Amino acid sequence: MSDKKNKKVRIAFFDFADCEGCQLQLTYLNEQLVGLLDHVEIVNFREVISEKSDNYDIAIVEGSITRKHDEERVKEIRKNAKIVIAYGACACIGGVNGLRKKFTQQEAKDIVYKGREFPLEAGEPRPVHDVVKVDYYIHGCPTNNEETIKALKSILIGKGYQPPTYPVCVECKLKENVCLFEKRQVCMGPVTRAGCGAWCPSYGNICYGCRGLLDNPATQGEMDILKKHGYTLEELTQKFETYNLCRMMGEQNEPKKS
Amino acid sequence: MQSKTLKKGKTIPADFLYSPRAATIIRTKQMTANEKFFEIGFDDGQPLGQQPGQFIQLSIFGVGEAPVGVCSSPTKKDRSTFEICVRKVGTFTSALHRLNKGDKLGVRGPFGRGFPIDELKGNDVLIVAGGLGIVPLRSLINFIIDRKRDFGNVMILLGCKEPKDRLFTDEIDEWGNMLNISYACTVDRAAPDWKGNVGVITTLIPGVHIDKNRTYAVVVGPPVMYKYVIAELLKKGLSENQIILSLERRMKCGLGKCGHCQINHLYVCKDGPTFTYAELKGLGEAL
Amino acid sequence: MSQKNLNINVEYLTRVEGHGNIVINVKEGRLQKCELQIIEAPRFFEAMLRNRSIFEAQHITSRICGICSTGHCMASIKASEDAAGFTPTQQTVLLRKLLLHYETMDSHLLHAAFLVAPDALGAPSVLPLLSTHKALVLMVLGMKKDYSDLCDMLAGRHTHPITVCPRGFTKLPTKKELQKTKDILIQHKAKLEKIVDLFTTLKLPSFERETEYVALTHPDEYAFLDGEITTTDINSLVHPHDYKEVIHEFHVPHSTSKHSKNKRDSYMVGALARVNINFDKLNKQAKAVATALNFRTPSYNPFMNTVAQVIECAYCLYDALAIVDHLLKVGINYDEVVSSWPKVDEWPAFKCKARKGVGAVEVPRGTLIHEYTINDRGIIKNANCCIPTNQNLANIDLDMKKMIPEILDKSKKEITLLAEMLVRAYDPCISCSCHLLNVEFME
Amino acid sequence: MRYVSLQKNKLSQFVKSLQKKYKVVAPVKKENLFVFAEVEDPEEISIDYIPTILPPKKYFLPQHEKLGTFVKDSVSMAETNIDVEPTVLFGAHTCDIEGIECMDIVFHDSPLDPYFGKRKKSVIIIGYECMKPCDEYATCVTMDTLNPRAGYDIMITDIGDKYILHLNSPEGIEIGKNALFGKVTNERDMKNKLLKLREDKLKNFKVLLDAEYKELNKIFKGSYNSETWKDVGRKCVSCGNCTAVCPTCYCFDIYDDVKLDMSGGERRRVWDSCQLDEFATVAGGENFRKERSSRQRHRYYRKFDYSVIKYNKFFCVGCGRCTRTCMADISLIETVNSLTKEQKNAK
Ligand SMILES: Cc1cc2nc3c(=O)[nH]c(=O)nc-3n(C[C@H](O)[C@H](O)[C@H](O)COP(=O)(O)OP(=O)(O)OC[C@H]3O[C@@H](n4cnc5c(N)ncnc54)[C@H](O)[C@@H]3O)c2cc1C
Ligand code: SF4
Ligand code: SF4
Ligand code: SF4
Repeated sequence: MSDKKNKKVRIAFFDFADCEGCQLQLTYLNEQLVGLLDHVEIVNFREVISEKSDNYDIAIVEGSITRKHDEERVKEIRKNAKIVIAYGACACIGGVNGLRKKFTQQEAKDIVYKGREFPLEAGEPRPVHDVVKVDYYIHGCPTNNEETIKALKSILIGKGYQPPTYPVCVECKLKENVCLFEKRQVCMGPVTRAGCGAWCPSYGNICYGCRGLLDNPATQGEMDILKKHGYTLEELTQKFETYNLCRMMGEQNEPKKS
Repeated sequence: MQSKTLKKGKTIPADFLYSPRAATIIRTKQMTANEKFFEIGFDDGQPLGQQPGQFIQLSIFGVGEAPVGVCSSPTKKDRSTFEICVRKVGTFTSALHRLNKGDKLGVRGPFGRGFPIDELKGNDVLIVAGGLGIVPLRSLINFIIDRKRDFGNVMILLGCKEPKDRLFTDEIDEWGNMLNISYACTVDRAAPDWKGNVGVITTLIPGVHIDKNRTYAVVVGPPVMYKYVIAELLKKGLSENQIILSLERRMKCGLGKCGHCQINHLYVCKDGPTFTYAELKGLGEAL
Repeated sequence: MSQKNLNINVEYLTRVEGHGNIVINVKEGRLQKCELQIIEAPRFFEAMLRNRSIFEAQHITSRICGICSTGHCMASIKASEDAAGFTPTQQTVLLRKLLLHYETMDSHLLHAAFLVAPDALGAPSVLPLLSTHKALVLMVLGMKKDYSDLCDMLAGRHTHPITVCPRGFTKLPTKKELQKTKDILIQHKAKLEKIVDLFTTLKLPSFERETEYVALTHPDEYAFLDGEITTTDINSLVHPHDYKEVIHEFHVPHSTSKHSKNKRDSYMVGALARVNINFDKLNKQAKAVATALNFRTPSYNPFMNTVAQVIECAYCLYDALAIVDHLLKVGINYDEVVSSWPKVDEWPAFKCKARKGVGAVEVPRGTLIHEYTINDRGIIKNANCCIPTNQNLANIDLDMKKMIPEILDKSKKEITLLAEMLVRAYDPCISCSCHLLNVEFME
Repeated sequence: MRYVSLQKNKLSQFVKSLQKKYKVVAPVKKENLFVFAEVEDPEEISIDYIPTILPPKKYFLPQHEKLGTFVKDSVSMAETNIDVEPTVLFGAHTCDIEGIECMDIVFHDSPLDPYFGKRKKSVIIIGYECMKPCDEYATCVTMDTLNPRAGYDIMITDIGDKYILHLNSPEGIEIGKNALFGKVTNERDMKNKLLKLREDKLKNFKVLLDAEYKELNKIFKGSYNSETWKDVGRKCVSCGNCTAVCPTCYCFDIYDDVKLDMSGGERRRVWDSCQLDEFATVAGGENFRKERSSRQRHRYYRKFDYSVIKYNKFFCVGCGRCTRTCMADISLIETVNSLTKEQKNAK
């Protein structure tokens, strides 16, 4: 994958059901982006450029897959790309889109499209790996540029990228934040995969679990902690659900290391 | 107390402890689907100066480091090179497998405590190798062969999953032909054309004849193997001090600092990787 | 007029946020079909909000759209606070205004310089401009970087801000950070002038269609964060709670997306609507920009939306500076830091008002409204979000219907470009609108 | 001259004088807790503080530390610039000073870790003696780290009407020459006075551990298979907070960070934690401490047994941080007391 033949690696971006916030992160890269462009060529980035191409090495896929048509499109992308990277919470774990699964499709339609007589195509929100094979994951809602760069570099030099298997707390403590639990608040950090640099706790908010539950989360331990802090079981599950409902509803787990 | 005089932002040489020495791959050989053999020489021509059983930290910049045992003997004719054999299991090892003759890599070490050569001298040696365990043991075997008159009888027991997994097959036959060296091999499962033993390695032990008063057993293999082999060896009457093992743990620094390889109070990288069973017995995390 | 046949289908319209198609069908010189289709997957945010707490509503709704996340946050927080009966402090209001200004400037700048300017300069994207207008492109990139840094300081990040939540901020800027903010903003004065200069040289199409303009208005300020609804067709103020008096959502047979109208068949929201309605309330710097760019109210040219955006950039910059100066003078009260959720000792007994709350905010693309009905634990039982882009969809269609026949003598390529430019002029944000829009493929 | 005195209202002035020559790091408030941080204005210092979130070990073994740089296609590391400014660590408690001593032993144990060594040499340690317990988590009385013993350049003791500074190194003596300080004429008297003070202050400190210092190691020797570990393991969420905040936890990971243009990069180390799943996992997936209970046990044994075998020293300095920080309420005091009870009952 390296630039041995001095051929630039061609990267294409695609988005599905999502807010496009993760793609937007890349526009904040600036000088770094320029450095990266020495090695890669961006051939598809709908939000910024008009040209399109089907000839690419790496496909960075953002968003959850919902409708039949999207399914076909992502399969086509998989066919064209050597490497598929799921980019952002919606693509990696379903993210907030999963919340829709609290309702049946019909219920959701009734709530949002009351009085509509025309047909409406929707589908079950799914992380990308539920539809096609994913090679690497860049988690987060939104993704963190530092991690994105780290992952892209690692993938480009051929070592691949494995996101941390430890919880957000690890990064949080290294930053010497006052733990939210010590401020009488509750946090999802202990069961959430790190890699964001404890973004939210560093700014005084709780971790909402956007990077997905750990492979081996201490769910019982975290539940005990929350219960001790006066949360009911229902409120507690809600906390886990914000980003992780796709996984919690028993859809295919994120595959372990590739 | 020492005087404290350091100036701000002083540049210090990257310390040799953490900085690899430059080396070049002289020769490679694909041994099996997953194992590759490398002959490596330092660019400054210096010998590695290892003891059998010691290991090095290999380094590919940008990818990282990994510990590997040295599989050549310090008595090897061309002292300016050494040999390793690595199984592809993860990121680093995959990157290493992509390297070939002429490629450069970094080497730190040798590290750790090798096999207790001085104690083995003058005694019989029973070598028990499971799977990849033959790799570090090869350096001991070759050492013994080169210093044959220093040692008594040598028996080699080899075990692996399937016949195609056997490493150093050409050399093994040679070892078998050597005076005073006997060897037996077994596989866990085999195709019908396999003529050798079938079964786990422990099944070979009851059949070997050893003089329990003058035999050391040197055992290297996957973690699961040790418990059973040790039980068999104890049955043969060997004492805990006569059983020598080499352990594998996650490692980062190789210097007894980073903590990854710790087994109870022992650091595998510094106190080991070779231990006598007596040293490990009773340590909850060792075997 | 020519007897032309024309079939234009721009799939996956680029340089807008979200997925949209433009379909134009002309037969023998007569317009058969002309619409902007929204092909983004529906995401059902109103359903997702059901049974969630007001303390996470802004976190969830910010994910409606990455570009407009700050706007959604603000509308959501205001709806939550309105319902639950929390009143933000003066300091909180100022900081929220500041954040909203960053968002507006960043969004307008991106749109004006990177999405519209290439069209006006005849380039397919901003990348070729790197060689022709390198200094300017780099300057705008630098400004964008600054906005992202400013947002980082105040909100933790630009996309999906972290520190903003009902009742206040979870982290307050340090004095050093405020000082740095001021330094950055001061540098932007000169940079903005360069942008204005660029726009004096750009030629925007001269197309006009009179329509109704809708925006918030406020007696004391140019309305962004607070205000009541008004339009150019009515002479009264409508309380946000009564937004449905103005914003009538409806389904149309030719399109599967929800459109909005008031008295006419369509109306427009966004920078042009705001400047048309609230011109008086602009600060002098913004008015000067309006003069420099030949902007006269009322303007009926939708392409002038971009110019209105540049005018607003000036307003926001100088208003932001005033806010920062004020905060530096009075100092930040750090006791006002709030927790994003009630603390664990307050939580089991937490009670609030159970009623409906509405948050109406002017975000870059227009009036954004969130409406929540909550129970006394602050749990949302019903939610509705009214998205600016949606409100503009009917107006875009009608503009196209008027414009296409006027330009039929041009080549297909030119027509396509103009149609795209028209849609882009509205700066539509389709991710946003798609939380309730559908997909339909025209083959 | 080993002792000097300082008027109580002159502490800030003293810090100011230090700032002329050194970067001064001291305890400052962070929300409802404290951290060691560089101070610009001495007034920022909170000299009455409970142990900081992270111990001062971060100045000797930074969370992230560059080991060297490399350029593409070369295989050895280039010269590296480690940023060690002459620093004064001001206001360290005796327990933290003992923690630094523990780190010192590990990193000086052959082979000497060059980076730690360099940093250690560049920091002057000015301690501040505790006269009352920090909170209900500290066990410094039992761990015998309550009184200044060694490992500092200067120790500041509040003797009521003024501060007494014990100058314990050539650097300390040099600093003690400052005109701000008063003379202590009778050194022997002062020594006795301090001894008496230390005896007296003991009554302020509650003994929280049921075992005494000299019993502790024996209790651990018998507790390897205790049920207590299972209880602890059940609660633990493996967040790694306890090891990050521990003044004597020093495990680290090493990783390579490539530059964006791929022309080279850095090899760095970062704090690691034995509480994390991956810490003892090898390629292929075998984890030698898979259970949370075994990882917790490992942590405790590194404090109360393995370190005794290796260095003849407890590696718990009684600062109470691990208990304070643990969101799962795993308490060192409760754990050790539970082991103690088990052992005593067994007899
Ligand atoms: C003393 C010793 C001698 C060894 N000798 C050999 C040998 O001769 N041939 C051989 O093929 N393998 C040997 N190994 C195992 C070899 O080190 C691992 O297979 C290798 O580290 C896996 O690295 P990876 O990056 O490919 O795997 P990953 O799973 O990507 O591991 C990442 C990192 O974790 C550490 N790590 C992971 N597994 C191990 C492990 N088993 N041991 C130590 N560190 C690990 C390394 O630092 C590695 O770089 C030896 C291990 C030890 C401790
Ligand atoms: S604030 Fe959250 S992420 Fe940080 S240490 Fe505490 S629980 Fe972990
Ligand atoms: S702290 Fe939690 S919610 Fe915030 S970015 Fe990190 S993983 Fe996501
Ligand atoms: S701080 Fe507590 S929960 Fe976290 S790893 Fe340590 S003992 Fe476990």
